[in-house]
Amino acid sequence: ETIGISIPAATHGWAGALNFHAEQTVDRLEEAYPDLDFVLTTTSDPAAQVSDLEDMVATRNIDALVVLPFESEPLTGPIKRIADSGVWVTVVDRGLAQEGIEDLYVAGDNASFGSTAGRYFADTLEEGAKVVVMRGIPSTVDNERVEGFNAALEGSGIEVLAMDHANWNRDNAFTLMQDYLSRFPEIDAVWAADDDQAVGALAAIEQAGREGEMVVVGGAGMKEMVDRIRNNDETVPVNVTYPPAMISTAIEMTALGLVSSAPMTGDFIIASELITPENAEAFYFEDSPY
Amino acid sequence: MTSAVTEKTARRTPRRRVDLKVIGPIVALIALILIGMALNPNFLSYANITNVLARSAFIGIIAVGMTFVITAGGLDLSVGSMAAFIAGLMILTMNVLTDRLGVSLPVILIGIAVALLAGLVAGLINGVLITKVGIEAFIVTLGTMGIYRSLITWLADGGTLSLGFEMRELYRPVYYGGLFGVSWPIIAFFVVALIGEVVMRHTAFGRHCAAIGSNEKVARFSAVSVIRVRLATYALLGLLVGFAVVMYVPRLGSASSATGLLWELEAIAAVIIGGTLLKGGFGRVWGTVVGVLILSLIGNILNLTDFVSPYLNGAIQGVVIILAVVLQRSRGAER
Amino acid sequence: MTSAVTEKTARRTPRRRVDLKVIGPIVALIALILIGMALNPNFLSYANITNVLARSAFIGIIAVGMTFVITAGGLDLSVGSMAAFIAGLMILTMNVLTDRLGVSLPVILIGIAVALLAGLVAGLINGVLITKVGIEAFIVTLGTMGIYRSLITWLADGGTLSLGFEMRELYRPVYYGGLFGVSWPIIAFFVVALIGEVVMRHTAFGRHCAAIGSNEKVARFSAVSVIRVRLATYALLGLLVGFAVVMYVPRLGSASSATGLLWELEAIAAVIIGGTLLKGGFGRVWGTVVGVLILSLIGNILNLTDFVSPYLNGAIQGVVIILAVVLQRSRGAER
Amino acid sequence: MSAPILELVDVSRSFGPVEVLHGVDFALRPGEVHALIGENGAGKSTTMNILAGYLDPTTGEVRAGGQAVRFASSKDAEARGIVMIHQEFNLAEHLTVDQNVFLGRELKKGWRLDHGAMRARTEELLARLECRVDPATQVSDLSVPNKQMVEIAKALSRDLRVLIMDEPTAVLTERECEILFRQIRRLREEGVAILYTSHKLSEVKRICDRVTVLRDGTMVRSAPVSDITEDEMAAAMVGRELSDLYPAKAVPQPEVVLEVADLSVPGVVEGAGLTLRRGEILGIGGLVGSGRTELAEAIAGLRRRSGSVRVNGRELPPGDVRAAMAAGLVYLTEDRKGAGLLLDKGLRENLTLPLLERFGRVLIDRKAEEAALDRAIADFAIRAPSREMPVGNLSGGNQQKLLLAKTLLSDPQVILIDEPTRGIDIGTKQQIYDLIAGLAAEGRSIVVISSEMPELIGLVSRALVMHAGRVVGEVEGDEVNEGMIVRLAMGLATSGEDAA
Ligand SMILES: Nc1ncnc2c1ncn2[C@@H]1O[C@H](COP(=O)(O)OP(=O)(O)OP(=O)(O)O)[C@@H](O)[C@H]1O
Ligand SMILES: Nc1ncnc2c1ncn2[C@@H]1O[C@H](COP(=O)(O)OP(=O)(O)OP(=O)(O)O)[C@@H](O)[C@H]1O
Ligand SMILES: O[C@@H]1[C@@H](O)[C@H](O)OC[C@H]1O
Ligand SMILES: [Mg+2]
Ligand SMILES: [Mg+2]
Repeated sequence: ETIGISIPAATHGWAGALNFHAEQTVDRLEEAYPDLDFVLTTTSDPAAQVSDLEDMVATRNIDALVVLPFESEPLTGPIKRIADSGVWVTVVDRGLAQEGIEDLYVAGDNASFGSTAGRYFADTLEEGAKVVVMRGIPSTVDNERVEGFNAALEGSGIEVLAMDHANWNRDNAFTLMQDYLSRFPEIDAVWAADDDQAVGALAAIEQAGREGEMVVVGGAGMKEMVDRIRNNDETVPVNVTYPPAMISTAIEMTALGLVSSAPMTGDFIIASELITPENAEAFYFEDSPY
Repeated sequence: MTSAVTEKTARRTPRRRVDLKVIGPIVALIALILIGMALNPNFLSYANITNVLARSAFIGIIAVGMTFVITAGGLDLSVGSMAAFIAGLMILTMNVLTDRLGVSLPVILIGIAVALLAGLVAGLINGVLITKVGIEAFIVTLGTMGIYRSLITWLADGGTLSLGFEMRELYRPVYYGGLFGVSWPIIAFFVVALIGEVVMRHTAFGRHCAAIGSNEKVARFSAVSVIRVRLATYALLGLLVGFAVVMYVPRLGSASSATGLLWELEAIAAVIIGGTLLKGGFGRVWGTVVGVLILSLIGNILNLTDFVSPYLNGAIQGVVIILAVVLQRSRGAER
Repeated sequence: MTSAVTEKTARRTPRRRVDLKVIGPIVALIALILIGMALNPNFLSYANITNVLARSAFIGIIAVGMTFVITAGGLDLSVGSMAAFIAGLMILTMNVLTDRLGVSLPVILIGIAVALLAGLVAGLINGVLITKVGIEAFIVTLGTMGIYRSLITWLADGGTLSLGFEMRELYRPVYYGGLFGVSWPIIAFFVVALIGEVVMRHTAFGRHCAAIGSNEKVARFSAVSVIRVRLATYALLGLLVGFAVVMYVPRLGSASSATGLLWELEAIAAVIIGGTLLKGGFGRVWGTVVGVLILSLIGNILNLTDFVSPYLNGAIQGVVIILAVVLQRSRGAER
Repeated sequence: MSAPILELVDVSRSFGPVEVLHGVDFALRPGEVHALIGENGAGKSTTMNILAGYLDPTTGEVRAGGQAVRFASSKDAEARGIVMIHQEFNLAEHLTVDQNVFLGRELKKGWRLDHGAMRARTEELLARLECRVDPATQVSDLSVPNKQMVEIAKALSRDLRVLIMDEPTAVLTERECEILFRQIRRLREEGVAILYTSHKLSEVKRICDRVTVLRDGTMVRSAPVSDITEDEMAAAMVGRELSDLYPAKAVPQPEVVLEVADLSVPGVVEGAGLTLRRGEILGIGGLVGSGRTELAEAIAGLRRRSGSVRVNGRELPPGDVRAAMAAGLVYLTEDRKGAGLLLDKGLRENLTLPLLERFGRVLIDRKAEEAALDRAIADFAIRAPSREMPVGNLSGGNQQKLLLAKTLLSDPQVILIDEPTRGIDIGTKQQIYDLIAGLAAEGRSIVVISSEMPELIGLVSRALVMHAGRVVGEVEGDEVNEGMIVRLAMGLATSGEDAA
């Protein structure tokens, strides 16, 4: 039996880690279940992803599909048709625009990703504190997170000085942070919303010699960030999880469903947790590439 | 003596070279097809062939227009973003109209009209800036590329613009339906290509494009309206981008800042692989069609097997693109 | 008679037209600086100026090389991916060496040598395929662009390659340090630009590039080694990409598949904005420098204010790029 | 005398600050062949461009059929039957012959191009010109004279009332010239007004009815051809009496400096050989397409070849221009626009291009370059309104002089000159002949390829004749005469034991 896996290409750190985990899992499962075949494709835009799905159905006779939709809306129709044809469908991370299409949903919670960070600021910063925000690639994921963040800050008296897109990219984040630092003499916190962005922001802050002045909260639990947290780094006190390894969970559950016919349906939401110096050890994975 | 001279002149264009140029891309295409067949028995299945051809239609239709632009010595980097922007505009319009007119055919027709018109206007804007204001095509279209990409992001508020669900169902057949088992986008692509081929080879317009691309001054001295023809190539390309969008929207029912990403590079690559000269002066529409199919097939074949790490897909595409053109290099280093 | 002739000959062409072409990009740059000053008092601060100049260095160094390639009638779309790949290679090498040699200067020096060598080789590969095998530059470099992008993704296993922490600390000063308060990347950029300007205007190599871009056959008949000069432009560009990477790696100490994305377009845009002709035959290195600064400043100014939705940044960049060139359009629609 | 069909009335024209035409009055009449002659840069092309609507006069007016007109473009002029053949080719190189002939006025069947009709018409026109080029040939593959024939065919395909030709015979061999003259006579009989420039005064004398002389942008004389001798024409152009056109013939020294044996270029030259002595001027004659240019290019390292080329006994590697130049052998191209000069660059850049290393080891010494240009301008009497101007804006003859200066800059010992005086006025021609003779007298050796029979005869004491890619004969001394050369060139005779 064949499982098709379609995920976004490794265009930035988190997606890269996603790719890594997917490949690892496929290798592992191919050994564990010699009867299972896997087809892994990666794409860089929604239309190409639809093409990949078409190819899997037309030429690879897949029995199950694990898909992380590049975007929800455009993929909903095509995935629905695949599901309707009797193929098992597991959707990962970015949900579809219509309920009830997929058999299994494994996801992080983007709203909680934003609100966890927002709540942390609301709890730890004083009223009138100033925050700058780095957004990701313009997308629904990014929108949901920012909404969650804004909602959590509401009524806290914390001022958001600026929000610009750094596209989940280190270089863009470095540049943007440099410019934030020139523009605002006083910044108390940075919500970098993604650990690649946090890396860029930290480098800019260090360059400007303004370490101590502000905290930086990234997201997704990159190894380096967790390491700083467990070492009580002043600038990086916490992080919010959004494990790229969720793809492994999704593939494993799907494979298990196929070989064991144990029903694996339903939603499997991996909530975003706050990583703090206290619990950091549990989130540090030496071998992880991310 | 006269006869001796004639003889030599007649001998002059060695057939061999011409043939290689013509055959190059076709050989590459056939090689890809053979590889596909060897790798997967389903490669030639009706479903797979339909999929590949239908999804080639967007780039294909655009690349046909691009062939004219490049033949006339121009370039257009904005087509991908333009497609995204037009798709967004079309969806917005249709959603607004659905509220008023309900889920009905007129909404689709107006949507289509909006897409075509927007394409035409966008093409004209590029064309006017290039021909009348006189800015380099590369700069103008690099500029409008950024502008349209921004505008779609802004229209969609950073997210995705989606056609209402029922509307989408009504419009779907334009991509998924067809005639005698041939789906509409395939029909549209081949009709556009056929017309393009005829226009390029058998009309004054096509001839004038080549003349302008070959030597603008000569064309001007020969009473060719250089500005008008150039402008027309951009307008035509814009219109075809609009037409491609008309096929694209029913496929995904949405538009976002990721729509049409890198289509410009793919379209230009298809044109060049097909044998059209990047510096202008000679264009070949059927070659472009072959180029588009080559590019589509590479992607398809990579999905047929899992020989290679998906990370390396791009590398294989790169190698095949270069190889496809090596086959047709004519004068080689002499050039 | 001869004296009358000489007298006539000594007169110069009218200044007016030449001036507009020269002044165009400078006017645009000054306008941007004035806007920046008006919008934010920190715009002219030492820190901001340093930031903008230093971050311009990568694209700037590459764009200087690109000026030669384009002047000689070529093009290189692969520089962004090439940079990413070289950065990856450099980091891998340095990490491996650190295990053997410890955190030491030799590791840095070998890393630098590897980057420069890899750049040179990558440039030579492009150059050989273009000049000796005779494939269109657009196709070759589109192909290698895909190949290098794939290779870095594959080297990094989809993720990010990072320089070991201590090594990074040792190497950091190459980006963040400087001389008399001017940081190294700025110094490097200006040295490269200065040498580039001198080479372009005052050496046989620069003259030959312009001659080849203007008319390859005339150049060949004038005993210019067309192939060798062309090849040299690509090799030089590759070397400069390597050099840019040497400055880039110490900044964040990492490389990923997102490194250098779209640098090729930015570099080409800078070259064209600076007044170099895309079709070749005329190049201006200082113009390229101005072009690079214009592009950097647009981004900087947009980050320093929030007039407009960040979604629209790209649109503003597009408009400014077009405007910067409108200022220097010389013969306008006549062209 | 019939009424003028096209006139210039008190026309002046300036380029920037420089006025190049001063108050010219000029009229063309139906059925008359009118010659416009003058030195290089006198303003002939400018006058013609104004007449044909390619340039506007700065002051004064153009009259067509007695009425003042303003042509918005050449298209307007063409609508009145005014057609011009330019001094430089105006052909789209990527297009085929028939596509060029009908460019802008394609024949159609409904909306479709009528390929058959255009091909047939082109064939017909070319046949009329006795030019056996296949209409489907791409123009870039044509030889220079054939390109000119295509230009003529293109003009003839128009509805002609006025035909303006700017030095049409400069790039034609005698045979093609004769064909052209026949067409001119035919058109004259049909009542077409013909304006014609040429630096070949004998030609003017033979085929023109009237001649107008321009000097430095001013009309100095206009008279029926019957009223003026060639010498008077030359004197009016140059402003002084001209002495004998050709210098004394060079006397070669025994030493052989260039030895070419069994040289072949696939498809164009077969087994050609020649020897050249120190101080010798050797001619090469032949018809269009006989392979003279290819032979010279191959010798100079500009083409792949087989066979051997020795300079001073040392073998030159094939296809290596620099090696040839280093050995002191250079080639001056017949195609100055396509292979000779960078039209968008200034005089200085063009002059020094082949020899930049001579002007500074690392950095180019601009002053030395300027000095070299000063010298070239003086030595070759180059007339340029400005030395910074793109050389494409120089008059044709001045471009040729600059090209000569450029080719001779490296102080070569063996010089292959392809059509040395193409487009050069008679005064300058004399200078160039003197120059060539002077070079030979200094001990340099020269090969002159020329389609102008008098030039060949006047200049050389020994000539090779090529036919269909082979050297078919060698003539020396008295044998260097028109009859002999033509018969060899046409493949009607063979001569000499060493004929290949
Ligand atoms: N576009 C231009 N810009 C500047 N100067 C020009 C331009 N065109 C022609 N000239 C100048 O005008 C003068 C007349 O040139 P024209 O081409 O009419 O000479 P001509 O008589 O045709 O000479 P030739 O016999 O060499 O062809 C020359 O000095 C030439 O350099
Ligand atoms: N690029 C080319 N490819 C193939 N054949 C060519 C090419 N260029 C020229 N020829 C042909 O080679 C032959 C020699 O041409 P060429 O014009 O050099 O002869 P020529 O003796 O120098 O005559 P002339 O200089 O008077 O034109 C002709 O048949 C010509 O058409
Ligand atoms: O690609 C996204 C990643 O960068 C972000 O951090 O988490 C969600 C993903 O979809
Ligand atoms: Mg002239
Ligand atoms: Mg010749």
